[in-house]
Amino acid sequence: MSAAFVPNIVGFFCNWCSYTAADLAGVSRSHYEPTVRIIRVMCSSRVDPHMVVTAFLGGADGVLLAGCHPGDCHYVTGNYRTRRRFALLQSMFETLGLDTQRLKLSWIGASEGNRVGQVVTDLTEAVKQLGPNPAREAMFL
Amino acid sequence: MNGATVAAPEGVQQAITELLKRGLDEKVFGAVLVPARVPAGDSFAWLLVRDSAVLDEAQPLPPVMSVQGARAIYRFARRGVTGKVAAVLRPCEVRATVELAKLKQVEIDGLVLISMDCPGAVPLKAYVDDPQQGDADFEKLLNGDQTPARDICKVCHLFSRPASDLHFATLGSDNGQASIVAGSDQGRAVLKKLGIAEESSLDAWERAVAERQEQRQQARAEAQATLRQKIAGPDKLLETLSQCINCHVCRSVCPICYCRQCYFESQAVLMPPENILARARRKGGMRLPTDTLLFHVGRMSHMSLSCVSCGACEDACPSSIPVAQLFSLVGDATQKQFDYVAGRSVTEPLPTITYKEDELPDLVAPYVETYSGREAAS
Amino acid sequence: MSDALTISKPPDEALRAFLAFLLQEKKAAAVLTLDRIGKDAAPAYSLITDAKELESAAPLLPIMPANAGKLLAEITELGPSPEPIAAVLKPCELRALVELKKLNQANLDNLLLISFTCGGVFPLAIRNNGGINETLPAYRDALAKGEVADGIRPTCRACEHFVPYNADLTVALVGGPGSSGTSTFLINSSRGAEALEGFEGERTEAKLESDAIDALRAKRADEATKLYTESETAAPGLDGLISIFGRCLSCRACSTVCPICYCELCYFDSVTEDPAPNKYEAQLRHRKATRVPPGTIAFHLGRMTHMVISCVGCGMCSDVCPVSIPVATLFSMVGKSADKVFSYVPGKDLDEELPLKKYEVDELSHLGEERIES
Amino acid sequence: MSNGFEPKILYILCSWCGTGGAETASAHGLRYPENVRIYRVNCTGSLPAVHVLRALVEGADGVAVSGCHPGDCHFETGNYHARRRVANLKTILNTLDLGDDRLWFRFVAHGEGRRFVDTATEFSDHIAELGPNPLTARRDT
Repeated sequence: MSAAFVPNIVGFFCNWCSYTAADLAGVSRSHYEPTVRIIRVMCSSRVDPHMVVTAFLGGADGVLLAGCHPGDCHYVTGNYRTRRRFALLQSMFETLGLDTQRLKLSWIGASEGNRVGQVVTDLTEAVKQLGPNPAREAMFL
Repeated sequence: MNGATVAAPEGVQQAITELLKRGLDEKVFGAVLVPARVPAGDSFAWLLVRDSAVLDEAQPLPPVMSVQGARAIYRFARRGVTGKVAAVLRPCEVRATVELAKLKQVEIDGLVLISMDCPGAVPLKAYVDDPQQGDADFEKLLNGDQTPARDICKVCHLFSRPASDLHFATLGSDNGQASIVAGSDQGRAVLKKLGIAEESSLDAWERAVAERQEQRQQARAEAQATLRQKIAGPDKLLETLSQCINCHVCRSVCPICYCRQCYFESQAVLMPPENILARARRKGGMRLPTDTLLFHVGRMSHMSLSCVSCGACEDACPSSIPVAQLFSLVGDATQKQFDYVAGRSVTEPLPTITYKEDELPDLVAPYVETYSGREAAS
Repeated sequence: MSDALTISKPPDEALRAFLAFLLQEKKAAAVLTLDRIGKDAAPAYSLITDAKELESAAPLLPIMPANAGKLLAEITELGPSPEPIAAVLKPCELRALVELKKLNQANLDNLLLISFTCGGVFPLAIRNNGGINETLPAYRDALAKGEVADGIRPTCRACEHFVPYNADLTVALVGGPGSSGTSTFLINSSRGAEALEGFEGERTEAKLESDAIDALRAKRADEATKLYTESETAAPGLDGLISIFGRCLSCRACSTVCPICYCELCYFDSVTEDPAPNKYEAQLRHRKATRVPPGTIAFHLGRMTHMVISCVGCGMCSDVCPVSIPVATLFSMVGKSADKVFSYVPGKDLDEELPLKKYEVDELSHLGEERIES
Repeated sequence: MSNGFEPKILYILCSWCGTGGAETASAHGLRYPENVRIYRVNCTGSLPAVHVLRALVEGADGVAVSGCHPGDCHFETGNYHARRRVANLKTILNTLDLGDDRLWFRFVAHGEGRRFVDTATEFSDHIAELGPNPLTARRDT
């Protein structure tokens, strides 16, 4: 079954580091499975946790939050806040019994073109184990 | 009056579902908005359905009104719909949709409104706590025994023939058939597309409806008279509202209250502490949260002319206040003054946006030539 | 040991007398307390300025028609109160007020905060059949012995913060004299001491913590684990959430009465979240049918991400839900585990910044830095 | 004034004919009772019913509304809508028995100073007979 199942992952990439890294990955032709739909946000802290929830309930099999390494944030403290929000979101998903492995936070520096492919592939494999997100077909959400 | 007749071996629900299925399969309408039982089985939710296979689980006439149909349509058709959408609604939900269309909150031309004779609904809280008992109660309602219905449904005289495109005339018919009355050209067009001819006479049904309407109007007048004894006057009204905790649930479930931000929750009613203390000092004290009476009577002044007395507010009130009976009592009075019936027809203008040059003669206090009472006295 | 005042009256009467004393001595311009205004009217909060009106006051009644912390926040929203206001608050209401202060939604200047060790509150529905009077004696005795009174709300049974923080004065109810006849006011601040100046009662030394309180704390702890592991809201998963919130009417009652949800216009009611026709088209592409109004569970989980870190577990949301969804049980459960991540207790410490408004540079280093060997 | 009760009256006037009537009255040296407070609105058609209710609940013993005669309205239809709105409010107050006779509606033209003063006086006496508004003293509203 997992061969046929192509995960549908939503990626929030911060404009300064992660999105640039994704560009670099494209320019340097590094190949990775096209399962992530990248949404560019100005900073990883722009992503309100309810957006991750909306993506998850909307049917996304995985949600990837990518930002600059701590200390490199263009807005200095953006990724520190994102880190705390993500920790809170993870504990919420855990307490609610939802799959926390479908959520992933990765710091991807602007120069780490190949890390983009690795992170996306890593999440894709994890999601393939879990199978499609049941919320995708649920009618009474 | 003539109508179409369709086979309904397992009753009306099945006949309506059948019509919806054929409508979807033969592309007469693009999608269907219909209630369906939620997975936990303790309530019903509106579903927008495109795949007709899902309709088997749908229940066009649910035993309980969870989300008011017009409120679902408002959230759905506020900015028009893509393609034709059929919606299966109770008569009061059709009337509320018509009011919302006139209030420019719903674009009605993309909708095909399908209604049925309403047997009444089971109280929501009772149903949610014990769905099996609720279903049994609803069976009684279908067979004409009114006792388990909501108080507001027991006195509802507009349970049939709203301004819908298609209406399932079910009252008094149990011979394995159901008749459909087309209420508009669009309704007739749908019947023609589905190849359903309109030849059978419905006089028997019309008589049955008129007779029950007579009983209900009688019951409604009595119920409103007794209610007025119970609540009229400052003491009694505030005694009735003493349980109110200002949670405004009655406003948020009301189909007619469509304001995104209600006046009673906006900055307009927010006061600095000095004013609050001054107000409290004037009366020796002040109930909090405040403005309970102002909220209820103010909401009446905003929407009672469009109140279709669907009972959604009373179903949702956590303090079991007879909100629906209160608002229907006032709604009937204000609508009678302008001889207007909420939701009767899309073309009948809202009383608040029309006027007649020389109306309401007795409103203006009679003016005596010169009033010298004051000078004479002092 | 903190100094206290012992009064030879049962707690309710003593507190009523003290509130009247505050008004007569002009130490408070107004008093916020639970109050039974009409002849058998339902209890409601009242801001009373005339001492004579205090006869109908019932400050320690175990019922919560509104969250008093939210009421005080609404009074002081446009500025601090110009004159002193005394308020009798339950510990969770006091914590909600402190949380709202930290969210810049309330102003505590000029407020005399009186609280008590709380034995839990009955559900609102008890008012509808006037059933509160019969249950009071049994309730007070259970309190005296430090037992969990039966009939109180699930979130109250599982509440471990029933001893108030930040109160100027605390009335000892749990482990207190019960219905015997005396009551003790513990003084926790200079403002409390100054307010008590001249009120008849004899100054003593008293200790708030007592074995009855420890007994109740232990009992409440197992009630909490039982509630958060056995009830249907324990780790529900997606199907569990669908069955819990299936009957939700999207009426927003829970967010309206929630003290922490203070937004003027909730994001989930704003134009951004308004479902346009193409949203339904998109949903119908991979779902056989979609719910109208949409986003029922998205609202609850979304609201949860916004406010659960500050949830004080006051239980109002479950009380007002028209279809009796255990919203408070679910939210307080998630709130408790979220607070554990930052070891934060909402409303406990007035000066501790909100968790999401601060950060440490080298915390949570396990997140985001996983090394992937190519 | 019966037994010394001084009624608090709120007299809502439109700023074209209503206050015009008041000015003409003062031009003729006519005096209206002091306990009548005038509240100027741009047009009686723009008068929200909730303001009248707020007045009746929070302290006014009587509220009167006066605007231009039918046909004179500066905004053409304002007074027609005001007439319907006041009629609607009176029906609500009557049905709930909250004293709909404490709310009057009468047309006053710009030149009718006499009529303005007479209305104010007549209404003030009418409310004096009715006595204080029971709603304003209640603290559970």
